[in-house]
This record gives sequence, structure tokens and C-alpha cells, in this order.
Amino acid sequence: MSATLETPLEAPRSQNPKLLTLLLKDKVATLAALVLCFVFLTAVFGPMLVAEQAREQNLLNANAEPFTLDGGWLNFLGTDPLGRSVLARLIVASRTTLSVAVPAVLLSLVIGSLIGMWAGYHRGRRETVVMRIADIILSFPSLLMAVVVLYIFSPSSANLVLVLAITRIPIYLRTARAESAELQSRLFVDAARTFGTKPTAIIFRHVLPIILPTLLTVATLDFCFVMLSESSLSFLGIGIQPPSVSWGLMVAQGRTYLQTAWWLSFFPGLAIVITTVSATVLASWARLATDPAQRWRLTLPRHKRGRKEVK
Amino acid sequence: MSNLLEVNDLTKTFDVKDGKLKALDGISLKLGKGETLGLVGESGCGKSTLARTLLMLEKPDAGTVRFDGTDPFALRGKQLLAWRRRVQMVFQDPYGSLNSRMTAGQIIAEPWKTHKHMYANSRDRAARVRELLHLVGLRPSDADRYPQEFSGGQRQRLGIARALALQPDVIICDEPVSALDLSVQAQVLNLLNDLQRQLQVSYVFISHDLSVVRHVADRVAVMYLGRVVEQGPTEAVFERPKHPYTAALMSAAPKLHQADRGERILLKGEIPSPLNPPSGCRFRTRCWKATDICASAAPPLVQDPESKDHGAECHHPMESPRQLALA
Amino acid sequence: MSALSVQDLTVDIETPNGPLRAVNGVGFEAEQGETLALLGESGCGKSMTAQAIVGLLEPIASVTQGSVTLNGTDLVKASRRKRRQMAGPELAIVFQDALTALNPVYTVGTQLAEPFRIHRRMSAKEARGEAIELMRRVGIPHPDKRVDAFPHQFSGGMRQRLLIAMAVALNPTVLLADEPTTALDVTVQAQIMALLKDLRAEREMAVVLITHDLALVAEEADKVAVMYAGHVVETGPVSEVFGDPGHPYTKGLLDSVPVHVARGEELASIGGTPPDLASIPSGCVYQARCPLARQKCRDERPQLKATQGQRKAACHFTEEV
Amino acid sequence: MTGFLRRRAVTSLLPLIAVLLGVFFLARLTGDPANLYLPVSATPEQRQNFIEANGLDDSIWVQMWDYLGGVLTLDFGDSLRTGESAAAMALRAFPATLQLAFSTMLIAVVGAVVIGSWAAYRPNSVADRISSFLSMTAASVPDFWFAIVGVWIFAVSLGWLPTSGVTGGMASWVLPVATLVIRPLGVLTQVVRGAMVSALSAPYVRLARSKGAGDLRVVTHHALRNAAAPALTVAGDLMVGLINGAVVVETIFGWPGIGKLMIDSILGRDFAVLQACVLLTAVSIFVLNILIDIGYALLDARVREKVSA
Amino acid sequence: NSEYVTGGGADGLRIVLPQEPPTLEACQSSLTATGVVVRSNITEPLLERDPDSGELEPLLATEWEQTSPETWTFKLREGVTFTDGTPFDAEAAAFTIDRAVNSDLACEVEGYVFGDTDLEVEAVDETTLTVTSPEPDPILPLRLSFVEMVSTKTSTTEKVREPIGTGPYRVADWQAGQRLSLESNPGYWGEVPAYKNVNYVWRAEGSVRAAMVANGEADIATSLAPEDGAGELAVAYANNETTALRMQADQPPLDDIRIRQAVNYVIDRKLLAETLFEKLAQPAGELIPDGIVGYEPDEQIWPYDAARAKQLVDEARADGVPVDTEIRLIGRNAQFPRITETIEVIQGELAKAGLNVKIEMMDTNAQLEYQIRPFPKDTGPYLLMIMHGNQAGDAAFTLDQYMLAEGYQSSWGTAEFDQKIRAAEALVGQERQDAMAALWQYEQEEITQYAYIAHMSAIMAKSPNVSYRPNSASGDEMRLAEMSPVS
Ligand SMILES: Nc1ncnc2c1ncn2[C@@H]1O[C@H](COP(=O)(O)OP(=O)(O)OP(=O)(O)O)[C@@H](O)[C@H]1O
Ligand SMILES: Nc1ncnc2c1ncn2[C@@H]1O[C@H](COP(=O)(O)OP(=O)(O)OP(=O)(O)O)[C@@H](O)[C@H]1O
Ligand SMILES: [Mg+2]
Ligand SMILES: [Mg+2]
Repeated sequence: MSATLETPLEAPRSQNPKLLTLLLKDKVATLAALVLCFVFLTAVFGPMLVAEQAREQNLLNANAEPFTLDGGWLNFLGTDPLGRSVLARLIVASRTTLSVAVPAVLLSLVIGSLIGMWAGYHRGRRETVVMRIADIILSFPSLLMAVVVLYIFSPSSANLVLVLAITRIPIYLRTARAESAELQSRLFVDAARTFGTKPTAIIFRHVLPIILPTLLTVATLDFCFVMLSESSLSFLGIGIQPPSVSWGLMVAQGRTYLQTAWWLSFFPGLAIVITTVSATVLASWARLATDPAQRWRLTLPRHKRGRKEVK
Repeated sequence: MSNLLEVNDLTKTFDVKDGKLKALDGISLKLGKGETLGLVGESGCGKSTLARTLLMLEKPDAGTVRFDGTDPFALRGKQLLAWRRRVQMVFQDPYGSLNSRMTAGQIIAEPWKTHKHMYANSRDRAARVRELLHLVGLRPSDADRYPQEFSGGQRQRLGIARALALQPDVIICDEPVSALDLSVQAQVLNLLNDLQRQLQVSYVFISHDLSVVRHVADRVAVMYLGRVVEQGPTEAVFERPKHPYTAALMSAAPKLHQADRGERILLKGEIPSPLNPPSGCRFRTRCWKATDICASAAPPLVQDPESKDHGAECHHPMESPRQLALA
Repeated sequence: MSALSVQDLTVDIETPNGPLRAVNGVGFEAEQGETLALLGESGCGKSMTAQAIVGLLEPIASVTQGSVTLNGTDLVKASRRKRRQMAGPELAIVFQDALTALNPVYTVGTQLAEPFRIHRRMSAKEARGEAIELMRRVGIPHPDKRVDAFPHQFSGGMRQRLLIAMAVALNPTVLLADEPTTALDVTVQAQIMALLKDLRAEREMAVVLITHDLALVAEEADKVAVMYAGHVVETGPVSEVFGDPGHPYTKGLLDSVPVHVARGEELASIGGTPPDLASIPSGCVYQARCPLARQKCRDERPQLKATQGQRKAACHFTEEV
Repeated sequence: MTGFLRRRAVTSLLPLIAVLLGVFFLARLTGDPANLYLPVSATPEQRQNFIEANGLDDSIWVQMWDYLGGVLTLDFGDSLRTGESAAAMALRAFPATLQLAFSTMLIAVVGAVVIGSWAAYRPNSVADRISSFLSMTAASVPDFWFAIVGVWIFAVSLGWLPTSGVTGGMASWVLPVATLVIRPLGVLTQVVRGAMVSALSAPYVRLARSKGAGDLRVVTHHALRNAAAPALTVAGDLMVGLINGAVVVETIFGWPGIGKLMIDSILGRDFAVLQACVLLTAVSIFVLNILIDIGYALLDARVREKVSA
Repeated sequence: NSEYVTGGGADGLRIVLPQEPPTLEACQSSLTATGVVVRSNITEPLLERDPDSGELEPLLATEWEQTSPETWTFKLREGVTFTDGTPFDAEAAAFTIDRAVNSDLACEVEGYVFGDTDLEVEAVDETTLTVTSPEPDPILPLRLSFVEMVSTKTSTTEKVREPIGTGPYRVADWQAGQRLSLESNPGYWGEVPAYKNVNYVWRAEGSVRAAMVANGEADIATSLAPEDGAGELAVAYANNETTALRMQADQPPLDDIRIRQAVNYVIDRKLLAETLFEKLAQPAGELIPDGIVGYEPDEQIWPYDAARAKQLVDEARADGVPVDTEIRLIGRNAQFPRITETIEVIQGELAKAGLNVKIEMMDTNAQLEYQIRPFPKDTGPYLLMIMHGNQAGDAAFTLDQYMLAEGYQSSWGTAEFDQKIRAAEALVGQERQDAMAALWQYEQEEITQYAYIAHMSAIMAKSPNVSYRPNSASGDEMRLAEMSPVS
């Protein structure tokens, strides 16, 4: 066609550096990713290596102090009141912890966001009903729900996941609904409608990718919340049941020993903190990295990122 | 010319805070195959609303839309999808109508995700995306860039490329070139023109740049406050505007050459609120020719004696273009 | 001495693939009481230039070179404090994305009063009075009532006027207006242009008007600077430049205007696309699209040099245009 | 606005009833409290008597009606554990919880706004990174851990504060509030920072700067109010958690609040008290939600219009 | 830093308990949380048992004798009045016993000490009271030592929250949820107690209770665990409590005695007592500790023999016993310090012996369903951790509840064993002691319903300013009158 002109054919320029390259440029985020990988690998493979040692009781070596190699490297982080290696238990606990927290967060994230996006996209009555349901769950004392479910169905990991997931659904529901309600009035959504795109497809193509980073940020905060809730349930005696062990349970059980054997609750607490801080750091990095409008921030030398004005 | 699109007495009311806002108040238009209908009018007069209603993004309160003899609002399923392919839109706002998380390539290819049959494989699609980018004067490498890395004009071109992706029969262009610079504007207009010649595409062309409308449109409709106040073949309307508003609009446009500059009619005051439009003639509050009758009676349709298709709703139609000078 | 003098202004954008030079050695001057139009293809760096002048570039971009002299002060070197003091009373800008620029949570009255509160330290009541006066000045009906309304309650045209009012509140020496009417229709555009003209005359402002509407430039501006791919390629009085362009790009632009071309007929346009900022060729930036291009253009970048009278052009073969 | 309030109140009624019924049925799933309150030797007759006396023998539907009827007349029955009126117990505990919740929220919000804005003002500066790290950590440490460590450090080792209780004057507030405030402060700081970062890059901020507005004015005047809505949402959620009772803190510090009462009545199968507590908290949460909606409206005129439409 | 007083003046004593008394109703005082405040402080019984010697001593009754096999006659103290001014006489005593034992109030004390027997009470004259039981009851006076005397003005149809008694203290101020203040009874018949005011507060967390004493906010803190950090201030004392595992023998594989023996073999009682219980417990071979009638000093304690246990399980497996069936190991949260740890140790050992054991920690109500008849159905086999404290000083209380086939807290038994128990309970004096002591051996060999673990101790923290020596009853009955300031 004559109206268009010859454009020199050029090799497509890589405009979007690979996420990994971008990640490696950010030392803190890289560190966070490494920590999470480490935690994840520990949770997957660790228990195979030290399951036996984590169970091995030795009442004669109870509450041994940490940071000496006298009791072998396994006892480097001390022992618990039953003389078990705190390190081995931390490793075994990582699997339980993640296998409760991750599914709980994912479940509430998926259910809450799907319903929330659906309600927000369609607005009207559907939205009202969904919001009121969220209100109900939110104002329902979650502890009661926990006690009841765990009472009736026994406190297994699966039930714990269920309880935690249900009580956290409204958070995602509300976030997703609010954002989706705003997005459905955007022009690019209208554009998609003019192609005949189905609402579900629009939700997945236009709404989800935009609110996903927000949801992920909420999810990392929640990841932490879920671990702490699990710990609080253990505090009340209805969490993970021994001999299974989770970080939350270790903190809760160790709290009574805070003056006599601080390491019992300190190390699992530290594990929770490190994991959630890493998750949060990585999530906020991902939020920038997946947003084309913000991504540049990650590519700048650090000192420049924040500048608002030119000097 | 058979009418591809026919709109009769279309009315659209929005419920807003303090009452009902009549954005469209009895609009009747027709568009033939391979024809371009120019739609001009002041900001907020309902042009975009009309476009959105034609695309079934809004549901009209009354009136009918016929596309190739069928009512699109009654279509379902496959037929609806087929209709969707045939009618496309270029949105007014190049900032809001592109999803900032998708690359230009993804944006242009998006319609094919719904209309899967159009291109068999991803290679064909990629090739077609490059072709479309080329068509609107962007580089193939731009396919990997995100909308915010483009300037306003470049974005608008992406919107046009996306509308072309489905090879539609009708494109409703809502201010497609107002964000473009002249050279690119010329390219885009040429492009639209070529498509029309080769593929018989029809356009509804919304713009407030009269020189552009004059260049592209076969027929022109002038809107004011939700109503078409003047309508006719382009030349007729431009040469012999009947409605004072049309005349004012034309005089307000800046002219490149000194010779074209006439006396400018500067309209006074703001557009009245569409919530309670003036009684009688809705232009009377800003019209320098208004008399008492304008307030009491709705203006009649006055035909242009020289062109049967050209008419305006006015109590005091303009007699000759020179009358402008008297204003 | 000119009110605003921009010399060799260079702006780089940091991108994942290294820096891009969006504005490259731009220079122009604006005189008191005059309008200078900054013209150019979309994406050529007009907005960047304006933002660099007022020192409000997006964090991604930064001025790497050049000077911006306003009333004898170099803004690029000035302290943040100094700049802040000058922003408003001496230098004002109307941004391109004006329709979203008003703060949605405050009444327009509060926002209009802000310059007075900041620079004149007026009481809230006094400043409000000034705000009403400004609204009246830019022709907003019933200003004493509308002063307490929120931005979203105004139409686009009115919001644009509010922004202009805010910019001229303290009688700045220089006003930068970045496409102040692109979002508006012609009747409103005419009103706003008339308003700007009045203010300019009344307050002896220098106005830098950014637009790509040649007709608007022809009607409103005294001088014009034409930009292409981050460079100023031609400057001079509007009538002279438009009458007899000294750069092939200016000529190309003028030829693209769709007047006096029959319907359906091909419009003239400049072939090709502007160069990618990441790979600007050495030599003339316009070479790829220039009908006059030859070896010299590929080897050597033409400098902006005086041709006749006040005019300057950056072309090796100005005479041939 | 009043119309909005009325509508909100009406639409809140159904969820409120749903919560009450939910608590009613769920509580009854946790088993019969007879073992707790009857002597081990209780004969079947005594059990029967106990069950009848407490109305546990009627069909669950009859019980439900009685319960709902009681709610309407504000009669929640008596506590099994103490024999007192359940409503009185709940009403006595609630102020303690509210005091704790309000002071915690006040500190958390003020702290988060100050720290969050400061961090957002220069994203990625050293100050920002430190405060981000601290707020993330704060958000992820178990509260009972802080509580116990706090008691030993500040009460026992340093002797600055009382360990627990409500009778030690202002000083006795310090540890419970400090324990409670840590997590909300951490969470809110992150939220405020995020919202402020985007508010500070909004076009209106650039406009304000073009008017010569200084840093402080830009932050406090232009960005903060725009960033307030998301913070308000999160603060509301956190407040809901606090109103539902800070069980752990109340337990450790012997704070006679509703959280402790609720958990005690759950563990004690003291249904009447539990129901009274839940009604009280649920109503306050609905009121809180309405207040938050009013907050949105006060912050932003656009919401105000939507609300009154 | 003792400026943060939890109430009371300079002459006030401050005690921190693990929980608030749900009520002060005197007939509920066999509930630990109620009794620890009420008994012998606010109200008094007719006689009281010396925790050390086990002898009954006169209190509101000065003399008593068995006047017929079924009837006991009590001579009451004169000149005693209740704090509401009503006199204490035989009428009042009869009223109290009727109210606590024969009424429909379902008092805790009724079940705890009297089973379902009703008593016939008669006020012969002002100071003479006769009590008749349907069957001859040699320990009726001991049982009556649990009945706290209350004023005749007390309601008979409802339990009351604050009792009117004759004790050295009366309730001054009860701010529910926060604190309970007692003040000395000005009209007390006996010696005036050393402290004029006593303030109780409650904190659930042991380390906080310990910290309060360390910080000078409280003078006495009860129910501490070794790790709570009371340090020098900690005082340990035997508290009559014995822990044990109850084994449900109605479900395989626990119906096989070899499995129950295996459970007994894997519990290393000595090691537990020395390490986990920090030497504050004694390995147990029976459900009652020293000092209780029926205690068998030469108790046979199961040796720790993991190999034997495994062998027994294997044998059972070979005989087709479904030893792989999941066995639930049920415990009650916070029943005693380190209960979870104890249960984990046992679970670990049982797993090594080849049994499939799953721990379930429950809240009190849920656990009680398993502990007290009627038991839940379809539970599968389970081991229940129990802790029994015989406050009465006579094994009969224990035997009735834990050993009889139909005992309230016993899951099963045999007719033969029941007969032996009944016979022993009918005896008095040394005969009674010997007959009862012999039962433990029998139970372990023939029945094996229990795996006894340890006789426990309690820890309290006590400020150096208070002079008090806790005894085995202190956990249930903390006599304020025995406390005095160190001068
Ligand atoms: N969803 C809506 N709800 C309420 N009012 C609306 C809605 N959409 C449009 N309007 C109103 O309808 C009228 C017509 O709007 P429309 O966008 O069609 O104008 P336009 O002619 O396209 O103007 P412009 O030239 O500025 O694009 C305006 O007054 C507008 O405020
Ligand atoms: N975030 C970014 N990343 C990469 N390039 C950018 C970015 N922002 C702007 N640019 C580029 O900078 C150049 C100058 O942009 P500028 O906004 O100054 O153009 P303009 O002349 O104002 O155009 P218009 O008339 O369309 O507004 C453009 O080519 C644009 O593509
Ligand atoms: Mg429009
Ligand atoms: Mg621009």
C-alpha cells in the first residue's frame, strides 16, 4: 500500500531484558530469592536427610546450649527439652510450615481473587452479595471457626489449611473486587469487548495480570499472617499436633522456655522472619519487574531510583 | 449505495447523581458500504456515546440499529461473534485504551485470541502483526515495546492497527488523528483511504478537526448536545452551512493560510448542562441569532434547496456563508 | 535580553538497554510578550524539553548537559530552593496530561489558591479571593460558587482553563504550554487561545507553545522552533519559516496539511519513520527520510546555523529546500 | 449521606444475622458442656436436668428461635461458668478491648504515616531500606514472643514497667500496646509507603511542584490524602482483628478484654457468653465498616457523590 | 520497683493465680480454681484434714463419733457466726450439707466425694448434728471435710457467686476479670490472720506469673513450671497429683494385655522424673502418692525395657492382633507442665516398639468427654493421659472412680476386682490400709488398665517477704491464715 513506507527491516531489539537478568541486578532481591530457594529446597529434601535425627530423643542432653559443636553439628543450634536437635527440627518443620502456609495462602488467594474479580467485573447484585459474604467471614471470630473445625475434624494439616484459607478469603476478595470494578470501566476492557471477548477471558487477560502484583503483595503479607496464626493456634493448643512440628509450633512451645532456653523459640521465630521478609522483598521486586511502567526503576543504579527531580 | 448501517431515533440516557442525562436524544444516521460519515461536534455532545452504542458497549433506551438489515442487539453466540469481527472501533483516548501490561505486539494480536480462526499459527500472527505495524508507520521492533514507551501519537497508531487486525467492514474512528502530528496524520488518513478503496470499508469518522473531516468524509453530521443539528453531503455542509453552530465551528478552526482566515465567531459561554438542555432550540443560549421563538418551539428541519440530502434543524438558518461576517 | 534562553539542552532517559538521548543539544530563545511555538512530530522530545526546563522530568530522565537561563539565573545549576522560589512567580508550565493533573481530592479553589499561599504567604481567605478572581479572569461562570467544586465536576475545557489560570496566577515571566488544547474541540480551543493571547499582552509574558497543529502555530505564534528526533532543526519567525521553509522536514510537514486536497486523493506525507532514539545515525538525523540526502549528510551532522535574518536551520543544503 | 447510612445499616442486617446464626450453630458443634459443669458422678437424670435447665434439649431450631428472640430483647441468657448474665460479662470486657484497640491503632497509624511517607519520599534510599526491613520484620514476629521478652526485659530486668495487669496506671498500658502495635505498624508502614510512592509520582504532584510547593507540602498536602484510602482499608482490617480481641496479648497481660473472654467461653463451651461477645464485636465491626466508608467519602469527593447517588 | 501494686495497702498480700475463679460458690470448692480461694479462707468445713499427717482435725466441729454403723454424730463449735451475722449452729450445718449433697444444684463436691449417695442430716440441738448414710461409711467425716459451711440465707435453688462463710476472710471487692480482694473477717472466731487484705489476680502465662513475683508485683504465684523462670523464688512441693495413661481395653489392639504391658515397659519413669520433670516428680507404680490411706510403699515400678516391649508387640502381631491400628494418644492442653513433651516422649517410645500412635491434644471439654462417663462411641483405641489428685487422703476416692469397672473415670474392669475393692473399702484401720495397698499389685498384673507415670510436684514462687510453707494440699486449698510477713 502506498500510504505506508518502507521501514528498514531490522532485527528486533531486545526491549525487555529477561526477568532473571533483571533479578541479578538487584542484590537484595537476589538474596531474597536465594533464601526462598534455600527454604524451599530444605523443605523438600531436608526432611529426608534429618527426619531421624529430628525424632531422636535424648532426655539426658535436654536444652543443650547452642553454638557449640560439642554435641555434633546437628546440635549446633542447641537441643530442645527432649534433647532433640533444634536444627534438625527446624529443617523438618520447614516442610510442615510451608505445606500449611503455602496451600492456605494459595487457596485463599485463588478462591478470593477469582470470586472478587468476577464480582467486581459484573458489578450489581453479584457484587453486593459477595461483599456481604466477605463481611460475614471478616466479622466472624476466626478463632471460633478454628476451634470448631479442628474440634470436629481433628487438627490435621489439611484442616488447618482449610480454616486458615477460609478466614483469609475476604482479604483477597475485597482487594480483587475493588480493583476489578475499577478496571472493568477502562477503555482497553471496552476494546476487548468490541472484539467479542467473553467476560471470563477478559478477566484473565486484562484484569488478572494488572491486579496480580497487588494480590501477590497481599499474599506475602498474608503468608506471614498465616504462619503467625498457625503459631497462635499452637499457643492455644489447637495447631499442628506433635510429633509433627512446624515453626509456629516450635515458637509456641518454646515460649515458656524463653528465660531458660531462649533458642527454642528464637530460631524458629527467626526462620519465620527471614522467610517472610524474603518473600516480601521478592514480591515487591516482582511487582516492579512485572510492571512495564515501573520496571525501569530496577535497571537504574540504586541511588538514582528515588530521585524525583533533576539536580 | 445500499445502507450498511442505519440508525433510527437512537436515545441513550445515563442515570447520574442529580437526575437523568440525555446523552443521545433521537439520533438518526445512515452509512453506506464503502462510505465515510464524518461526525463533528463540541466536546461532550455525545459523539463517543453514539460510537459506544453502535458497538453495543452501551444499550440504547430507544431507537433501532440495523446492520446489514439485522439488529445486532438481538444477536447471540456465533452470529454475535461474527458481527463483532465486522465492526471495530478506534478509541479516542490512546492512553486508556491500551493495556499497559501488554506489548504492542500482544495488543495488536489480542483480537485473534477471540477470533481464533483468523490466523492458523503464531508465526502467521507474528508476521501479520509486523505487517500491521508497518501499515501504521511503526517499526516491527516496536512490537516488543510497551504502550508507555510510545508517545501519544504512536499509541494512537497502535489502536488503529488493532482495529485493522480483524479486517472489519465498518470502523468507528473516535478522534483517530487528533493526537497525531500532521505527517503521521496524513499517513493514517491515506491508509484509511486505501483500505476503503480496496476493501470497501466504511467509516464513522468522529473528529473536531474540520479540515480532516472535510478531507475524508462523504457525508457529515454535526452534533450539538445529543442531537444531530445538521446533516448532509460534505461539500454541501461545508460550502453552505445552514445551522449557526456549524458555521461557528467552522470559523473557530485555525487556518494555516492567512487567506483562509475569516472573521472568527467566538461562541460565548459554556455548553449548557445536558442534564437540563435549553427548551426549544438547544443552541439558543449561545446563538447570536436567537429570538424568542427559539426558546419556545423545537426548530424544524430545513432542507437545503440545492441538495435534497442536506438539512438542518434551525429557526433561523444561515442564508449564505458570507453571513458569518455579520456576526 | 530574551526572557528564556535554552542552550545545548540534553536529556537522557535511562532504559534497561542503556541511556537514550531524547533531547539532544536543543537551543532556542523566547522574548518577552512573544509566543514561541515548539513544533515537531509526536515523540520528537517536545514534552521532555519543557519538563527539563521546569526541572520536573520523570525520574527516569535527567538533564546531562546544557543551560536554561531565566532572568539571568541558570536553572540547571540552581539549587532546589532557588528553583522552588522561581516556580510560579517566574516560570510556569501547563502540562500535556492536563486533564488528570488536578488533585482529585481538593477543591479547585484550594488548588488555585496554592501559589498565593506558597509564594505570597496569603491567608486562606485572601488566597481564596484571589482564586475566585482568577477563575473569573479565565471566564468560568459563577466563580464564587464554583470555587468550592472538585475537579471532576468540571468539563475538560474548564479544567484546562483552571490549569492555565493556576499557571499565570503569579504573572510568570515565562509560560510553557504543552499542547494545551489538543484534548479540546475547536470552539473551546479558540476560547483558550484568545485567553492566552490576552494574558500574554496584559502581563508581558513569554509563552512557549508546544503543539503539532501547524495552523494553530500560524495563527498564534511569533516565532517557531521545529524539532526532529531530539534536535532543533529550524527556527525563525513563523511567517518566514512557513512561507519558505529552510529545512526539508519543515517543508514535509507543511506539505502534509490536508487543505486544498480533494477528497479521496492521496495526502502528501513524509516517507519513512523517525529514527529509533537508540540508534540515531551519525550525520544528519533526518537523512533517512530526506529527499536531498547525500553522502555529506551521512558523514556530518549539520549544525543549527543562521541562514538569513533571525532564521536558523540545521541542514547542509538549506538553499535547495 | 443519611440515605447511604440507612442503606448500609439495612444491608448490614442480614450479614449480622448470618454471623449470629453461624456462631450459634458452630458453637453447638463443639460438644455438650455437661462434662465441664457437672460433677463426674452426674447421673443420667442430673445430666438431663442440666441439659433441660440450659435449654439444650429442645430441637436446635427451637433453641435458635429462643436465642434470636433473646437477642431482640437483649437477653443472652446466663453464663454456665460464672452464672452471671452473659451480656453483662461481654459488656464489661468490651471497653478494655476497645481501649487497647484504639490506642494501638492510633499509634500504628500515626507511626506508619510518618515512617511510610518518609520512606516513600526517597524510595530506595538507605532510610527507606532500613524502615522497610524493620517494618517487614515487625510484621512477621509472633506477638507472644515480643510480649514475653518485653516482660522480662522491661519489667523484670529493667524494672521500668509493670509486668501485666490494668491497675498500674498508664505504665501498665505500655507493654500490651507496644506488643500489639508492632504488627499493625509494620503492615501499615508498608502499605503507606507503597501508596505514597505511587501518589508521589502522580501528575498532580508534578503540578504542585510546578507551583513551587516544597517537599513537606507535597508530601503532607498533596500525596498523603490521595494515599490515605488504601491505608484506611488495611487499617480497617487490622482494627477488625483488634476488635475481635487480641487473645494472645490479653491472655499474657491479664487484660480483661473480649478476646480472652471469647476464647475462655469457647473452651468452656459457654455458649451464651460467646454469643453475646460475638454479637457485640460483630455489631462494632459493622459500625467500623460504615465509619470506614464515611472515611473514604470524607477523603474524596468523588466517593461522596457515588455514595449519595 | 514495687510501686506497681496489684491492689491492697501495705498490709496486703498479693497472690497471682493461673485463672480467675469462675465462681466462689462454696459447694463448687472441689474445683481447684474455686477451692484455692474459698476453702478455709472464706468458708470452713466441720473438720479439716492435716495434709502432712492425714489426720482429721476439728474446725467447726469439735468432736465426732460413729454412733451407729451408718450414723455419725458431730459436736459443733459454739459462738461462731457467719459474716452476715447469722449464727453457725447445727441448723446451718444441716442446711449446708443438704444443699451441697442432697439438692438438685449438682454441686461439684457432691460428685467428687459423695458419689450418688444422699445423706440424712439432722440437727439434734443447737450444737449437735447427726449424719446418716444409707450404707455404713467409715470415712464419712473425711468426706464431710469437703463441705464448706455457708449461711442459711444462701439460696437453695441457685448457686451463688459469693459465699457467706465463717472463715478468717470475707470477700471485699470482686472486680470480675481484674482482681478479687478479700479482707479479714472482723468477727472471726479464731486467731486473727496476719494479713488484713489479700488480693488475687490471675495471669494465664506461667512466665508472667513468675515475673510478677520477681518484679515485686505479687507475693505468691502458683502453678509454675520449672522453666517459668522463678529462679531463687521457686518453692517446689509434692501436690498429691499422679499422672498416668489410661488404656481402653475394649478395642484391639489394646484389648490384648501384651500391648498394654508393652506400653508400661516403654515408659522410662525414672528418666522422665529426673530430666523432663527436673527431679520434681517420683516414678509411680500406683495412682496415689505417699500420705494417702492405701498407699503401697513397696510399689512395684515397671522397669524400662524397650526390647521387651517390642518383643511383646511382635508376639501379639504374630498372633494376629492388629497392632498396626492407629492408637490415639489423647492429652489435655496445659494439664501439667510439660505435658506435651511427656506425651511426645511416650509416643516416640511406642513408635519404636512398633505401635502406630497419633497424638491428639485437646481442650478440657473435649478431653473430658473421653475421661468421664458416658464415653463417646466409635473412638477407636485410645490412650488417655490423666492426672489424678487425691485430695481426700483415702484411696477409696481413687478406687471408686478409677478402678471400679463402672467407675466414673474408669473405662473397664472386672467383677472380681470390683469385689476386692468393695471389700477393702468396708474395712477400717490397718486392715483397710493393707487391703487397699494390695489392690495396686493386682491391678497391674491382672487388669493393666493404667500405665502409671509419676507422682508430681508443684512449684510456686514466693516473695522473700512472705513466710509460708506449702503442703500437698496447697494447690486446692491455700490457707491464707498460714501466711505471715517475714519481720
Ligand atoms: N457512563 C456515563 N455516565 C454518565 N454520563 C456519561 C457517561 N458517558 C458519557 N456521559 C455524558 O454524556 C455526554 C456525552 O459524552 P461523550 O463522551 O459521548 O461526548 P463526546 O461528544 O464524545 O465528547 P468529546 O469530544 O469530549 O470526546 C457527556 O455529557 C458525558 O458527560
Ligand atoms: N519511559 C520511556 N521509555 C522509553 N522511551 C521513552 C519513555 N518516555 C518517553 N520516551 C521517548 O522519549 C521521546 C520523547 O517523548 P516526548 O514525550 O517528549 O514526545 P513529544 O514530542 O512530547 O510527543 P507528543 O507530541 O506525542 O506528546 C519519545 O520518542 C518517547 O518514545
Ligand atoms: Mg468523545
Ligand atoms: Mg508531548
